[in-house]
Amino acid sequence: MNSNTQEVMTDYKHEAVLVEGGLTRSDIEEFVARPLDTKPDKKFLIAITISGSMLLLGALCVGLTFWFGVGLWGNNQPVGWGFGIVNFVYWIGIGHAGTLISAILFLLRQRWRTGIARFAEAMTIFAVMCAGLFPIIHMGRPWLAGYLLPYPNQHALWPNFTSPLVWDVFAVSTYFTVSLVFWYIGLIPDFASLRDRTKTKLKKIIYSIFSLGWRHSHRNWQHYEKAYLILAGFATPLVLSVHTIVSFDFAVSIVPGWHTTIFPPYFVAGAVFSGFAMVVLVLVFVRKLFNLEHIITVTHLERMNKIMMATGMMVGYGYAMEFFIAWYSGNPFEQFVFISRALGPYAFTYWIMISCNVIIPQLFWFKRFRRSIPVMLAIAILVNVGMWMERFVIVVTSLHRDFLPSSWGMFIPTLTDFGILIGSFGLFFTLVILFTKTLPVVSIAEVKAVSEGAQPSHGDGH
Amino acid sequence: MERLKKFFRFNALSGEPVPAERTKKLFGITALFDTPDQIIHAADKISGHYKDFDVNTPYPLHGMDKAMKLKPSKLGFITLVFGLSGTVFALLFMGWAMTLDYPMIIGGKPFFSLPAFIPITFEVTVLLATLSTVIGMLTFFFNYPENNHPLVDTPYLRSVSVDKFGICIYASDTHFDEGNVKNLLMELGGKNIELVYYPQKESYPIFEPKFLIFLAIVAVITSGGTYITLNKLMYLPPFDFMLWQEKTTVQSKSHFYSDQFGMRTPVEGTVARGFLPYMYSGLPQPAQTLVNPLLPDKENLELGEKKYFTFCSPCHGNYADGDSRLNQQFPNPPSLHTDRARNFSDGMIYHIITNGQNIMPSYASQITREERWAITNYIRVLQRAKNAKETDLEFARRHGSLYDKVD
Amino acid sequence: MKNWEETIYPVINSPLDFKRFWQTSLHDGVVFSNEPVTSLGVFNSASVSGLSDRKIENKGFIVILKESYTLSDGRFADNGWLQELPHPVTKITWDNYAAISKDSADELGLNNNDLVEINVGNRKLIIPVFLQPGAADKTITIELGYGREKAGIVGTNVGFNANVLLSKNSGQSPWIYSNAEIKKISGTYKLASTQEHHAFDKGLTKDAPNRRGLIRTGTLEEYKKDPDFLKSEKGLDQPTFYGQHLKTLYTGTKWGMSIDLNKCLGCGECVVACTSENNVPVVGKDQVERSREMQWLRIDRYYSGDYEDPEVFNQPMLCQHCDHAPCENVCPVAATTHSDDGLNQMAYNRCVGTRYCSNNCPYKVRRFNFYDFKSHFKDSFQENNIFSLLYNPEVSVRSRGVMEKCTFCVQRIMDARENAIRENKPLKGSDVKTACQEACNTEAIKFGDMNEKESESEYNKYKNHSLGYHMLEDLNTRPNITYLAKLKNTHPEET
Amino acid sequence: MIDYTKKVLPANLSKVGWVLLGAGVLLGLLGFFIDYSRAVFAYLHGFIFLLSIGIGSLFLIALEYITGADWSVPIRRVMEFLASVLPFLIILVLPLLFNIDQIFHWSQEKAVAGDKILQHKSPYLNDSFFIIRTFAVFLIWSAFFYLLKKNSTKQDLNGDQSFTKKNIVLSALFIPLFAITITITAIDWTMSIEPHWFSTIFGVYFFSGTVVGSLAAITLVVVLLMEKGYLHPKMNNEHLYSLGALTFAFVNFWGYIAFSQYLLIWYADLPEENFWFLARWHGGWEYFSIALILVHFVVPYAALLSQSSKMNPKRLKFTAVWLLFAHLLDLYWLIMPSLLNHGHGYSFSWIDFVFPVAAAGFIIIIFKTMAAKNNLVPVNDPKLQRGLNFRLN
Repeated sequence: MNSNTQEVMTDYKHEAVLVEGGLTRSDIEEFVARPLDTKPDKKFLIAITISGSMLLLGALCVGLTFWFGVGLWGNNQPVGWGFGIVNFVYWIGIGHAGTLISAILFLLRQRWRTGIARFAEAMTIFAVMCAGLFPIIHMGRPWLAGYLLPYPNQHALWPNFTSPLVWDVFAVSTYFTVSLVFWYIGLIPDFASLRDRTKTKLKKIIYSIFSLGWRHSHRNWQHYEKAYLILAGFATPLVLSVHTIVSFDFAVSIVPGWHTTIFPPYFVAGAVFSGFAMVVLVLVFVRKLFNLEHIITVTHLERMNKIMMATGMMVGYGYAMEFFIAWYSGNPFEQFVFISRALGPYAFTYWIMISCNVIIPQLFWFKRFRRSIPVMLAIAILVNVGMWMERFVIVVTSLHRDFLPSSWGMFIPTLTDFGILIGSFGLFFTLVILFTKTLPVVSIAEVKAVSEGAQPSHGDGH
Repeated sequence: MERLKKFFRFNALSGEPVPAERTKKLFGITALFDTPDQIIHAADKISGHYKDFDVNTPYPLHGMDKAMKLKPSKLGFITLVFGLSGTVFALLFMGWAMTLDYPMIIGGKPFFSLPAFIPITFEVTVLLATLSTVIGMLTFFFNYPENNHPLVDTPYLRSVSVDKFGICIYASDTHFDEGNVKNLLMELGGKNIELVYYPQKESYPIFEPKFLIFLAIVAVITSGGTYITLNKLMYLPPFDFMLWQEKTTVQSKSHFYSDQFGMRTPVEGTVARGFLPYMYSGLPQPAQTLVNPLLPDKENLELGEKKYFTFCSPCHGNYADGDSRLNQQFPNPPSLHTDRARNFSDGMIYHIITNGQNIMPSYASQITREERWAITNYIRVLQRAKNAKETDLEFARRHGSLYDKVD
Repeated sequence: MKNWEETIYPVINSPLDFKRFWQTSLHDGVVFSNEPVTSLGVFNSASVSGLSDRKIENKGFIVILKESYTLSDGRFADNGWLQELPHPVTKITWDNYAAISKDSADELGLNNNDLVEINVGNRKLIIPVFLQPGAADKTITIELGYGREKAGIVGTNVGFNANVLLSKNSGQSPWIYSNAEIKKISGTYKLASTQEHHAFDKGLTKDAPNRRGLIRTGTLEEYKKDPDFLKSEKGLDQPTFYGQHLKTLYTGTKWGMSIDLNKCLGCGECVVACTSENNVPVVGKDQVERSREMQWLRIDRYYSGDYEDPEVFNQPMLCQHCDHAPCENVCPVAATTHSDDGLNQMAYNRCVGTRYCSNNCPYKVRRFNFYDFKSHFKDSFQENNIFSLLYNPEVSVRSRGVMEKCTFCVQRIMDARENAIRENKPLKGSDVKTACQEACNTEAIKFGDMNEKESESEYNKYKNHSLGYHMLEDLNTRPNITYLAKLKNTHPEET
Repeated sequence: MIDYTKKVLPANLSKVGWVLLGAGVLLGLLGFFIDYSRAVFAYLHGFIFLLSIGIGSLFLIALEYITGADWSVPIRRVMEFLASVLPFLIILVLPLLFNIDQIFHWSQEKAVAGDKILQHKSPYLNDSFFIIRTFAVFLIWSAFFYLLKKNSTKQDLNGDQSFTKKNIVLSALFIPLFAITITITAIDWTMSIEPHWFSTIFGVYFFSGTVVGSLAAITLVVVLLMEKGYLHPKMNNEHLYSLGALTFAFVNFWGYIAFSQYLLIWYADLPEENFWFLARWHGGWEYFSIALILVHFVVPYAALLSQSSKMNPKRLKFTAVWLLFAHLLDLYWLIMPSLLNHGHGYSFSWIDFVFPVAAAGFIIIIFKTMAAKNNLVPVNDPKLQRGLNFRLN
C-alpha cells in the first residue's frame, strides 16, 4: 500500500479524516465483521501453532516451578526478585495502552481513538491476564495465594493492608474487572449488529446472549453514553493508580535505586510507552491481515507514534532525574547504585535500556519515519525490548549490590526463567489471535459514528 | 434445545432465522430514514405529538436528546452513592482490622496508618462505582436481558443495525392511532413503514425437575470441590510442607530405635549430675548420714507448708493431727504428734516420704528432693507448735512470727 | 568397679558403704585420696643442642600443607555443618584450594578458580587456585582433609586430596615442601564462596565497609583521648514520622544483643552453634554457589588497605531485630511482625514466600527456602531417621517456600519465661543465653534486656559503651544489636 | 471569515492594576525596612506566583498546538496575554539575585564550610552557576513566548496556515525544553531553599501546581470577559466545560503527585527525607499542611466533580479564585517554613500578603496593555471556526 509513503498536507480548517477510502457505514460493518464469518486460513493456523507451542513451553516451566520450587529460577539471596517480577511489571505496563486509548483519549475527545480502541482494550485485558500470573507463580508457596485476600479465616488474621503487595492485589484485580466491563459495554452494540447479520445458528445464539437484546434504542444510547463517560472518568485515574501502585512496590522500600519519589509518574509514562509500542506492533499486522487499512489508517499509527515519542521522553526525564538526584542527594548508596548501573556487571542492560527507550524513539521527530511502517515496526520492537530491560535494571541491578558489600551477589537467569518469559508471550499472542477470529477487532458502532456524514450537520438544531 | 430453538426463532433444519409467530396484538409502527438530519427532524416533530416512541440508530446521534426531549440521565447518582459507600466501607474496614480486631506491631508504624490505606480505599471506590453503574444501567434502566422484545429480530431492526435510522411509535401511547401515525411518518419521509406485533408469550418454568436436578448437581460439585480442596488437597504433597516435622518431639515415635521410643532412658549404671539415686529405697530406715541439707528459713518453710497442704494434709490433716477429710475411709492415718513421730530424725521423715510406709505410698515422683526436706522442716514446725515453750509465745507476741527463731 | 572396691575404697576410709561411695564418686566425677607426689624429672637441653639450623634453599614455590580449619585432618569430612561453614578468611565452603598471593598469581597468569598442577618431587596434585590477599609470595597454602574417597554420603569426594603431596622423607617439617613447581593447566573449577571477592577490584568498592560506616575502627590512643570519638552525633535518635507510636511500645522486657568486635575472632563457632540450635539445613555446594546458603548467622569478612598487607575485619551479622523493621512493612500477609518484647518474629506457617522482606532488608540476613532443602540436598539424606534425633525439638523445621532468619533463640526466651513464671520470679535478661552467645569462646556476644538498669545487667554495660554503634543508623531502622567498634593498639613505629 | 469586531477593555481596568501594584510595592518596601529577610521571602513567594502564572499559560498554548486541540482556540489570546509577563521576569528577579545569601544556605560561606553535603553539592549550588541558570531559563521562556505570540498575531492579518504549522513545530520543541527548565526552576528556587532535602518528583510537583494556578487565572479571566461579552459571541458554556475539565484534571494530578511524594517519604521514613515534611508538621505548620489538602484538593475536587458544574460560569469563577488562593498557599507552604522554622514555627506578618497583591496588579496592567494592542480573539486562526462550533455532543 502506498498511503504510508504519501505526504498528507494538513488543512487545519477541518479535522483529519478518520475513515479513509470513503467507506459507507455498511462497508465498515462488512470489513470488520468479515473475518468472523470466514474459516480460519493457513496464516491463522500457523500463527496459532507458534504461539500455542510457546504457551505450552511456558506452562511446562510453570508446572516444574510449582512442583520443585522457585529454586529453579535464578533468584537468590540478595536478588529476591528476578524475571518473575520483571515480567509482571512489563505486562502490566503493556496493559496500560488500552485503557489510555479507550478512556483518556475519549475524555480528551480524540475521535481517532475509535479505530483502535477495541483492539487496545482487548490487549489490555490479555496483558493483565499475563501479568496476573506472575505474582502468584513467583511465590514460594503459590497455593497459599489466598492469604493475600481479606477473607474471614480461622487464623482470625487479615492481610497487612499497609503492604504494597496487598495494594497490588486490589489494584490489579480492580483494573482487570473494570477493563473487562468497559470492553464488554463497548461490545454490546456490535454484538447486536452481529446478531442481526449472522446466518449461522450457534453464533446467533451466542451473539443474542451477549447482546442482551440490544436494539440501538436512543433511549438506551442516552444512558449508554453517560455510562461510557463515567467509566472513562473512573478508568483514567484507575489506570494511573495501577502502575503507580506497582511503582510503590519498589518506591516504598529503602533499597537504593528503588526508593525514588519520581517512580509513580515515571512508571505510568513507561507503561504507556511500552503499551503503545505493543499496540502499534500488533496493529501493523492486523490491519494488513484483515485489510483494515482504511479504518486503522497510517494517520492512526502516526498519532500513536507521536504519543510513543512523548512518553519516551517522559521516561527519559525520569532517568535523568534519578541520576541527577542520586548525585545531588549526596547519599553514598544511591550514588553507588547508579554508577554500578552504568558501569557495573549489568551495564549492558542499562545501555540497551537507554538507547532503546530514549535515543531511538527520537527518530519519530521526522514525519516520514512516523509514517513508515517498517520503521515504526522496528522501533516498536526495540521499545518493548528496552522497556523490559528497564524493569530488569530496576529490579536486579538495584538488588544485587545494596548496603552491605558482604552480601552482594549476581543474578544469573536459568532456562526456566526464559521458558516462562517466552510462555507469557505465547499466552498473550494466543489470546490476541483467538480474539481477532471471534470478535470484531474494531468497534463497528463507534467507527460508523465518526465516518463522514455520520452526524447531523450542526447548522440548525442548536 | 427445542425451547432454545423457539427462543431464538430458528428453523431446526436450515440454520435460517424464521420470523417468530406473532400475536395479533400491535406493539407499534416503525419507519426507516436514511440520513441523520431526517431522523433528528422526525424525532423533533414526533416528540411533539407522542410520548411512547423510540428512535433506533446504529450509533448515538448528537442532538438527539434534545430532539426527543429526553431528560438528562440520572445514572450518575448510582455511581455517586456506591462510590462513596465504597470509600467509607474500605476505610472503616481497614481501620477496624488493623486497630481493633487484630492490631500488630508492623515496622513501628501506627496501627491506623492512613496514608497506607489510601490506595486500597481508592481501588475499592472505583470498583464499586463502576460495577454499580454498569449493572444498574443494564438491569435497572434497561431491564436487560430482553431478547424477546418485539423489535428484536424484525427486518426493521436488521436494517437499523447496519446503517438506517429508524423510529418506532408504540401502540401504548395515549394518542396512538394507526392511521394518523402512518400518515405522520409518511409526510416525515419515512420509508418501509411497518406494523410490529407482540411475539407469542413464551414461558420458561423454572421448577422443572431437569432444571432442579441440574442445580442440585452444580451445588454438590462446587461444595464437594471446595471441601476436598480445603480439607484434603491442601494436606497432600506438595502442599503438606511443614505439616510433618522430622524432629523427634516429646512422646513421639522414632524409627531409628528398634523399640521406636523417641524418649530414651539413661544408660545403665551411669549417674547424671544432680540425680544421685536414692539409696535406702525398700529399707525400713535410712543411715544416720542422711541429714537435712536445708536450713529452716522463711522461704523453705513456706515451700514446705505449701507442699504439706498439697500432699500430706489430705491424710494427716492440716495440723498433722491425723484428722482429715479421709478419716474413716482408710485405716486412720497416724497423727504426727506422737512421741515416736517426734523422735524421728529428719532423715527418717524424708525417708518415709520418699519410700512410703505401711499403706502410705512413695511420693518420690510427685515431690522433689528439696520439697521433701522442706516438708520435713514444716512438720517440725507443726510439732513444735503443738507444745511450744513460753519463750516461743513471748517471741510470737513481739514479732508476730516464729520464723526467725526456729532452732 | 571391682578394682575400685578392692584397692581404692579401702584406702579412702569413707563413712559410706561402697555402693554409696561408688555412686557419689560417679556423680562428682572425682575422688580425693592422698597419694605421694613423684618427681617428673628435668628437661635434657643437651639433646637438642646437636641440631643444626641449616638454610633451606628454595627454587620455585614453597608448598605449605595444613590441616583443614573445619575438617581437621578430614575426620569431620562427613559433617555437613562443617563442610558448609565458610572458611574464616576466604569464606569458601565445600572445597580446599591452593591459596596464592596476587603477585605470584599475576606472574603465572592465574586467576581465581583456575586449575593448576603442583609438582613436589615426583608427586603432583591438580587443584584450583585462590588469590589470597596478604599471602606471602612464592608460597602455596593447601588445606588437608579434603578429597576423601570413602567418607559417607556428605564427605565423599569433596575437594582435592592434598595428602598425595606428603612424603616421609621431606627435608624439613612434613608440612612444608620447597622447590615445588606450579603450572597452569586448562580448565577451571568453581569454588563456592559465601562472599564476593571484589574487595579490591575497583576504586568504587575499595574500603567500602569503612566508607559506608559498617566497620568503625580506631586506635587505642584516639580512644584514650576521647572515648566517644567514634560516636555518630545522632545515633539511633533520628527524626521519624511515627515516634509517638514507638513511645507506647516495648515498655516491658526488650531483648537486645551486643557484639564486641574487639573480641570476635571470626572463628565461626557461633555459626555452627546457631545452625544446630535452629535446625538450619545444609544446602550443598551447588546452592552456596548460587548464594542460597541458609545460615542465619554469618560472619562478614572485610578487607581494606592494599593487597599485599590488607587489614581484615570480622563482623558477625544476624537479624538486627530493628524497631523500624523495613521487612515488616512490606510483608503482604503480616507473616513477620514485632513482638511486645522487641523481637522481629517470623510466622512460618503464614509466610507465602514473596521474598519482599528479604529485598527490603538492608542487612540481607533473611534466608529463603528456595527448595525443600532437606530433601533437595544429596538426595534427601537429611530426611534419614537419624536426623529426626538431630533436630532441636523446640524449633520447627522449615521447608520449601518460607522465609526464615535469626529469632534471638526465641525458644530459649520462652523457656526462661516459663521457668520464671513457675518460680514466680521476674524474668531477667541474664536468664537467657542465645546459642551463639554460649558458643562464643571469647564471650564477644552479650544478650539481655535493655530496659534493665545498667548496674544489674552486663549486657547493658556493653550496649551503652562509648564504643557502641549500630549498623546503618542513617536508615532509621533502629537495630537492637549494638556493635562495639574495634580498637587497634598500634605502636608509633608501625604507624 | 469570522465575524468579530475588536472590543476595547475599560480604561479603569489599568487604574485598578496600578493601584494594586503601587500599594503592593510601597508596602513591600516598607516591609523590607521592618523585617528584611521576611520581606525577601515574601518577595520570592510573590515572584514564583507571577512566574507560575506566566509559564503555565505558555505551556498551555504549546499544548494546544501540539495536541491540535480546537476548543481552546477562541480563548488562546487570554493565555498569550497572561504569558506575556514572562519577559519581565528577567528584571523582576534581580532583587532576589542580590539577596541569594538571604534565601539560600548554600550560598553562605560559613554554612558551607561546616557542612559536607553542601560542599558536595557546591558544583551545582553556587552563586554564579545559579545566576547563569536562572537567566538562561528566563531567556528561553521569553524567546519561545515571543515567537509563538508573534506568529499568532501575524496570523490575524492574513489567515496564513503556515503560521499554525510554525507554531506547532515551535511547541514541539518547547515542550521538552519546558520540562527541563521548569524542573531547574523548581529545584533552584524552591527545593534548594532547604539544601539538604531532595525529591526526584519535585519538578513534577511544582509543574502541577503551576498549571493549576495558571488554569485558574485563565478561567477567571475568560469567564469575566465572557460575562462582559468581550469574547466571541459564539462562545458558550460548552467551551467553558473543557476549561473546567482541564482544571479538574490538573487538580487531581496535583493531588496525585503530592500524595505520591508524601506517601513514599512517609513510608520509608528515611531521616534524609522525612525532616522536610516533619518541619511542615510542627510549630503551627501542621494547620497549613491540613489546610493545603482541603484547599488545594478536596474543595476544588468537589466543586468541579459534576458535569454541569464544569460549565457553570458562577461555579467556575468561584473555583478559579479559590484555586488562585490555593496556589498561593501551596507556594507559601513550600517556601516559608525554611525561613520561619529557624524562629521555631509560624508567626503571622502582613508582609506576606503584599507581594501577591502587587503581582496581581502587575498582571492586570500587562493584560490590559496587551489587550489594547491585539485582538482578544485570534480572528484568522484556521481552527477558530472549529473551535467555535465545539459542542459536547
